[in-house]
Amino acid sequence: MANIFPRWSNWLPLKIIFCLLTLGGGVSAGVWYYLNPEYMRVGYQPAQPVPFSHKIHAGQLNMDCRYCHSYVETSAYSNIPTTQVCMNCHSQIQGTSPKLQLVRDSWQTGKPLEWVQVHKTPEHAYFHHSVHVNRGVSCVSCHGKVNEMDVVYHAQSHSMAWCLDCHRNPADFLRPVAEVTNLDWKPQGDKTQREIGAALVKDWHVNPPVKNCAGCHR
Amino acid sequence: MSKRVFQHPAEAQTGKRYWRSLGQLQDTPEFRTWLHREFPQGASEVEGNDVSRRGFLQLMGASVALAGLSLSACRRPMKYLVPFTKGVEWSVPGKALFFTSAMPSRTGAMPLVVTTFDGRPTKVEGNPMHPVNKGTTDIWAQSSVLDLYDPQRSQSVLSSGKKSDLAAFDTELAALLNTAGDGAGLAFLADGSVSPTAERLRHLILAKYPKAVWASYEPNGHELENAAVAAAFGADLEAVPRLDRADIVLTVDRDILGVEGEISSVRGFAAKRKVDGPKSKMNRLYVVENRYTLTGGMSDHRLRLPASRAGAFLKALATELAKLSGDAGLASLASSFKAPETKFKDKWVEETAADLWAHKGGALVLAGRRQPIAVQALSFAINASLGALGKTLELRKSATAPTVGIAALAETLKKGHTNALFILGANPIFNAPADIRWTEAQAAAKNVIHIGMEVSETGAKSNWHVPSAHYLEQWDDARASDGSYMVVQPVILPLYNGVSVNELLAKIAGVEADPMDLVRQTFLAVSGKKGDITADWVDTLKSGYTKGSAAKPVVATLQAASVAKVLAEAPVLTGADKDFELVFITDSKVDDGRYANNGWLQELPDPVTKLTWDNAALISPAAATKLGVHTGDVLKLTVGDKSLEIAALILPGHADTSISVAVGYGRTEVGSLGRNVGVDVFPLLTSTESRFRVGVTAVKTGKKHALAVTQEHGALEGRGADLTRQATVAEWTEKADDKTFFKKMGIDAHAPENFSLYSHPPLDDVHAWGMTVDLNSCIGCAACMTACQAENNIPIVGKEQVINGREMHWMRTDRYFASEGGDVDEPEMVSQPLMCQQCENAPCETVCPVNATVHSEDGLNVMAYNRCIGTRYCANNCPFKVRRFNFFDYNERSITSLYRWNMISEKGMADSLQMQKNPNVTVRMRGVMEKCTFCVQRIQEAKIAAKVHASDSAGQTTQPRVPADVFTSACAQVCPTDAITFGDIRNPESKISKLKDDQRGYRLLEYLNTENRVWYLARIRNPNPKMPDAARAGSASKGGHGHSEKHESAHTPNGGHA
Amino acid sequence: MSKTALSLETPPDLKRPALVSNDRSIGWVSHNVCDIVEAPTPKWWLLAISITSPIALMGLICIIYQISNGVGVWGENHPNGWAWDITNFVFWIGIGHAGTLISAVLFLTRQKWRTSINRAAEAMTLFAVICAGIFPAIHVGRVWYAWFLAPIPNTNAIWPNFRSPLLWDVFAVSTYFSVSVLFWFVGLIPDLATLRDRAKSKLARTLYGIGALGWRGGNRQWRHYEMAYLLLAGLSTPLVLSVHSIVSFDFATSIMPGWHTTIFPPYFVAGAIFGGFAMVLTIMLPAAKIFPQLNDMITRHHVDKMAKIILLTGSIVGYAYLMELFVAWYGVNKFESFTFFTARANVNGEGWYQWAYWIMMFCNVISPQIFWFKKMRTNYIVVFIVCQFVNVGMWFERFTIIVTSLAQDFLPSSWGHYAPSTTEILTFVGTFGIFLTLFLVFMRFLPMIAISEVKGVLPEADPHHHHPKH
Amino acid sequence: MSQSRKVYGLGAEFESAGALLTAAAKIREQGFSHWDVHTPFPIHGMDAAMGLGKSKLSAVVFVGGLIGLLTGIALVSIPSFILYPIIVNGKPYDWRTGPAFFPIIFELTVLFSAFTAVGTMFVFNNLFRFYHPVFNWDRFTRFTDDGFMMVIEARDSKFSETRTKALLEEIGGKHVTLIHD
Repeated sequence: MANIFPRWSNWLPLKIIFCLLTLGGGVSAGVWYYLNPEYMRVGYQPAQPVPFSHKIHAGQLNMDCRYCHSYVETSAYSNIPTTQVCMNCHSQIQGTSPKLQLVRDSWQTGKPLEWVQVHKTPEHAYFHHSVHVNRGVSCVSCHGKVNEMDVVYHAQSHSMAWCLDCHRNPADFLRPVAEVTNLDWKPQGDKTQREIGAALVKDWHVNPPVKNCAGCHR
Repeated sequence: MSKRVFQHPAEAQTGKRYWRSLGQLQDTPEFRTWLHREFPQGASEVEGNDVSRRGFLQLMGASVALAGLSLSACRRPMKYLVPFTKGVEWSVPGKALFFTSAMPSRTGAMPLVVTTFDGRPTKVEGNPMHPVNKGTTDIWAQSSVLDLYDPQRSQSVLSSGKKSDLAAFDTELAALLNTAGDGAGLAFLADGSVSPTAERLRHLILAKYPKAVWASYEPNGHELENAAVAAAFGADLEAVPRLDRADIVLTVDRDILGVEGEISSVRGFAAKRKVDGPKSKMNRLYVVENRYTLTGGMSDHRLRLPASRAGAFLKALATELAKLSGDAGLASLASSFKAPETKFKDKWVEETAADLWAHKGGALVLAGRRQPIAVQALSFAINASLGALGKTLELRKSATAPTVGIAALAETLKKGHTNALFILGANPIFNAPADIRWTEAQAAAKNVIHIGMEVSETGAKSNWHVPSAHYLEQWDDARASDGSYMVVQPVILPLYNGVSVNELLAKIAGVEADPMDLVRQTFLAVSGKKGDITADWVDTLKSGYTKGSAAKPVVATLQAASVAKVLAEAPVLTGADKDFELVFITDSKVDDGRYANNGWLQELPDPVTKLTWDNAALISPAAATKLGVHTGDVLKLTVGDKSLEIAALILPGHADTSISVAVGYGRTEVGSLGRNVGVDVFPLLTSTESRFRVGVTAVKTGKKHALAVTQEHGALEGRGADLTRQATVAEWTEKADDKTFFKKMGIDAHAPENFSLYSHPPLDDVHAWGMTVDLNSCIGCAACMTACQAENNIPIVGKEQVINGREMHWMRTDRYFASEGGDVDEPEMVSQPLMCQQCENAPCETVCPVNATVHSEDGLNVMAYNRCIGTRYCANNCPFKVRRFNFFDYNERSITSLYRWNMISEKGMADSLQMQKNPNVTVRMRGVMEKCTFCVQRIQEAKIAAKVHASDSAGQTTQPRVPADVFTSACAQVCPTDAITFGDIRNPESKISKLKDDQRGYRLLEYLNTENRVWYLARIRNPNPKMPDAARAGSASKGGHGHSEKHESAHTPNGGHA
Repeated sequence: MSKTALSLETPPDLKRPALVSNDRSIGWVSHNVCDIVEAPTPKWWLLAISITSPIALMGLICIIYQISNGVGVWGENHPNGWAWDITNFVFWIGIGHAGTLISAVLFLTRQKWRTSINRAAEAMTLFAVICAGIFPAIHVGRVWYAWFLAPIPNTNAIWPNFRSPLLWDVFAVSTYFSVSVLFWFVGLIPDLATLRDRAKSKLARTLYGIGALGWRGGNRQWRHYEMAYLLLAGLSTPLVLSVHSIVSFDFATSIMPGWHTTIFPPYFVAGAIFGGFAMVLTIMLPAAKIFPQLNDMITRHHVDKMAKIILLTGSIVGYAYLMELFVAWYGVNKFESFTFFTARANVNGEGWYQWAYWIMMFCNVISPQIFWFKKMRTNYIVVFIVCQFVNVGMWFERFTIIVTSLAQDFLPSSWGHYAPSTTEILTFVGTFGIFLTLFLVFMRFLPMIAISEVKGVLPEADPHHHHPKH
Repeated sequence: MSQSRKVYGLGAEFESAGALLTAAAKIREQGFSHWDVHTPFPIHGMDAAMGLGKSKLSAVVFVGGLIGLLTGIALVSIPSFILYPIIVNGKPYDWRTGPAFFPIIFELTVLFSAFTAVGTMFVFNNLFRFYHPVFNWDRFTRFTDDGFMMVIEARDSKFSETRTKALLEEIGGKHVTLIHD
């Protein structure tokens, strides 16, 4: 009897194996890249109901973050300013600008503004703003250069691994508490960030939870 | 959650401000932590409907699933941040605010501090400044928060069953009052917790309508006691036991440490029970009772006696005392009292009498509130002759003027002249004594207006039902059990448009004032001051009560004549010899049924029987053998022409000819949780001389009823010396210098020294958290369990799941019956709170395949819920079985739909219940293991507060450290006897760092080398050496085999499901 | 196996019963084994699979229900965090040991009689391991997060706990399954070639052809083939011992009285072989009845030998039981002795599961003792019955170990009874459906007997065997 | 098959294992190198008869096993000791807890070895080669039943259609056939 399979079938297995390897590699690479907060979160930039520009307020006008996010030093939560806060200035400045129509409506009707949330801590993680800003972690470390953003976007991945980067080496990120809201701060003089940070870690006895899951997960 | 919540009641803000300033002003540790305490994720700013913290794991699951479908789906679903339009004063998103308040109750209101997050009260704690409770509370206060958010509360005015509104009611009310004239046609029925303001309005009303009838009724109230006091000492007085002064206490059928005592009594007793060495003085407790109660559990000597024989016992005691004291008056009183002939354990009465007499002035005898007036009067006579009056037994004027009883009111109503009957909170149709036939009486009234938090059986049969506000929603005032005046502040606007009783009364009285002014006027009257009282008012709101307003004791002497009269006229108890007696006991959870729809309370195991979601006929093992029943067999109880069927529950230590049943179950007009739970025994209750009935016959019906008992096994199996270590004062004195006396008991006595091949990785945090539990002062009241449930968002699982053994309580109070030689008739009862022992070498950690439970540097066995995949291996390897697994999605599924296919059954939790959840604690989903974490959320908040406080201040020698004892765990905070102590064992100033090295300190299963962080302080018994049964004290820990085998059923009430 | 040129002379034949009776020829073997596959589908087979497959389906439905509603639909509770789930897992994984053991250990020890049973036994192993794998997979509360067990880098920077016996299980069971599959398939290659070359239909020829990987039976292939087979056998032997040892670590490394026992690994392995052989016989005996032509290959001698092994391992298990009791009595630990004498043996009437314990004792220790008698060892009926006892007994052994230790442990307050739920029972029944269905399919489409290996042990196969050619 | 196609070799069938064994010995003496015998089962002594040494497979598998071992060690130690050491059950995070890591290391070693063994066997045996000239000889497939075949390839230097055919017949080969590619 003759051969069951044609000649070319001898190469088939190799080809199949090759395809499978490529496919598998491709899939894992895709998962690795796309299902990663680095991709999923960073750059998330939803349109806001009111075209509020941090660039103008925090950048050009050089307003301090804490003017609006007033509780960041006392509360776990960095609050979104009330309409009241907007109106403090905008009852005088640009009182008629159509951009601010929603704000004025809200002020008159009492119906709150609905801002789209950009940075969201997972529900099982408890991030505490005040303990960070009071211990020399700058806004910029997590939120990026908001003072240069017209529309706020997600600047960092906010993944657990990312949190741990800082919790493991705080020296690379800490700065004097006074400079926390200064998003453009650079290490002063001849000192590097690491030297400054190391000094602060030593003086303040900084030891963020690393092994202690309960530090963030309760 | 509804937006209303965030509009803080304007009035409340004053309270807020003062309270807050008080925080800075009064620098007590509690306040410092409270002020420092903060929490993430201002719930107010995440959109109302988004309750993602509840369903967070599902969300994660969802996003993972979506990821597979399309990459765009990887972006998180759009969420909105909704800030206030105008900032709310004092409200900082994510920070707690605290208000003083008080929980009204017939036994004296509970002084409270209410925790609110973004305008939502989430937890109550005792008011640490109030002398009565010093920051502690009880199960009812703890679970009252759940009542507030109960989605099945009455939510609208009902006009003869149909939905109506307040306006309509007001016009109707006006019409009624116009025709009221002198009030001849008006009648009022109030419940026992009458506030001073209500009392004031009552007088105004009676002034306006002099002929109106005002009655009050509490099914578990003090009517008999008041009558007895009146007989013994004169009218409108009340007798206050001072256990904090008593060295020898004898309770006769009186659960003074349980449901028949106030928190002041409990704390007083505990104060006398605290010991720091064999030398320290300790009180002695004699208990005579028909069933095991918490009091009996704490007793040094216990006599098992049917309630109907309490009189006989007191008679015998009085006779003995009369002999010793030569008090002829007492002798004659005793002899004039005709009690059935009874035989007591030899020398029991004699020795007890001798001991009491020996401690003349420091002795106290208490008779049960259910006992006939004569018996209670006799007990007062005995106290008088023991010189207790003004010392261990104080008398004071009662705050409320006397009223007619419900029976009298029923008679009036039946005459049919009543035009309008106002029922204020009471629920007589359900819980009035059967023989007064209240239903007919109520029907005889032309208009019945019922105000209450739930429609209830009574509201359903009334022409008008008005939803009343929860005490956290209304301005009111109250008196603590020491009589001090407290203001009840609203911390949230009424969720369901409830009206406070005061507002209603004000309308009737024609008083025009807003609710706060009503209270302020009362305050003015109470303070007895003239002119501007703002300062005092402010001070009262600050501290939660008016200082120096406690009731003053009055000097009173025994009115022998009237007592003699009462005793002589007392009917002789007949039929007590044959059949059983039936004792109506106050339920330790739902009280008279008012808390029937509170899931926390329904699921809370009864401290003694460990029964949940039910009531049962408690009988002794001997009686069970006689009747041929086991736990779960349904009995038919017949007394007179009435009878009912109820499941039997065998309780060791119960009197053989006695049956005890808890009232308050079997409600029909109530939310779904409480409906038809248990059996209604009120039909057997009559307004007779006493709250027990004799001549009851019990027969086995052959039916079965599954009882949900959380502790299947009550015997110690000879492990008493390992688990619950005890010693008598004598034994302890002998070993006073032996540091290892309590540490080397049971298996630890001969187990070799532990040593490990490994060196423990450094637990190098500045803190090291630990806990001690003083078994000597723990009465086993289970308040800690409720506090834990409220603090840690612990779900309820329902009766069926409890039967399956899946209750979720993170901590439990174990209750053991044990005695040498396995005597089930008169065993000892030992309670032991058991929470996660936070082993330094935690066996649960190494077996977890995904590192979901690991150890923190400050010595906690922490649990990362979102990492857990639910293998349950950790729970298996836990020697204490304190880990709890979410077998179902208890937070997302109603307890009735657990077995319906997930994809087709409804999900989600009522908004109002979501509002109750503690935003600092993750709500766990199904398939996740959970456990006690020493309230790690409080620990973290405290650490964070310390770090924030430290900020960049230079020159710190260590890392920021939480000051000693500035905060504590929920269970330690609530504990009425301060038996639980939590703190930093590494901080030399902390209480615990000393307590844990106490000679009595020992750790469970030391030989396993788990290095527990929980120390138990051994229990010390103080028996009277002369007593016949002195030797039995502490026998539970003498290593004898717990119970005899043949009586296994006795402590395996739930043995049904193997 | 290859001998050197020097030893071309075979040793004088020992008086051993022929491995294949009636002096069958090489052709006869391939014909009769392949006949089973090539013959038209028999009625009984259709009947059987139409019974087993619905049962399997029911099992799957139960699993879906359990996953969608939660573990609560089972009977587990506090304190019994594990019960039927892990019992069934250990039960199946134990059965899954016989196949590899027969293939590997008997191969290394030159037990030629293995050749007629190893193929079916290996198939049985695979199917049993599949059933076993189901339970640990679905017993977790959140199956969809089971990938947390895999040590892959992730954005949480968290890794599994390599110290957890449960993770060891994951590695052990998956390794065991993979290696068994390889072992089985490698053995199949020459036989698939036989089927390929006998196949009539194009489809069959193609399919078997693909399976045979173009096998040409050249000696230059045989020598690598045999070396690979030898190495696989050498690897599987420690593997098969390790797997059940590791399963026993789930218990042995814990601190629960009744689990925390150093004797567990050998005791579990012996038990696995014990139960495995019982299951092999449970399947082979009916098969030999159904296919009379196999009777010359699966002879009484095979049954006799396997019965002997059951007797041996059964006695080892019995010894382990007694040793546990002895240690519990000899040691001073009251918790330990309570577990063994009260919770299990129930000498004083407070144990809850004594029935499970005594069923185990009778089935595993008493019943095999009948195999001391050759008459009994060679009586198929008796052997079959005893095997059923052993199957039952081994299940109850695991149940006893798991449930009694959890139900009544250190603190009496936390004691609790356990009762299985319907879903739980049906799931277990379902796995039997899966097991039998798979085996029926295997029976129908693959050679149940290792053709080339049997040929290899025929007298005719010996190059120096001379007898008249048929 | 058309005669135009090039010759692959000569095939002969022998009546028994013994006959094949002796024949193989003879062919080897003749110094052939590209030839093989195809049998239903491995014949004892055939390796020797054909002058084949021990298979190199085991050496490769050893390497495979070694890789497995190292992978296992890396897998358990790097995460537990370096990437994220966590306090678990009060055990130190270093090799003192080694025993706890052995099971996984062992399993991985076995796994890698097994896959290497099978993989290498496929390669050495040139399996997955579905088309092969020998199948063009219609009697060839009897080797899977009870045929004992010998095939001498044409590419062998000593090969010659006529002489080799004669040789095969001389040593007892039946049905000697020319196999075309």
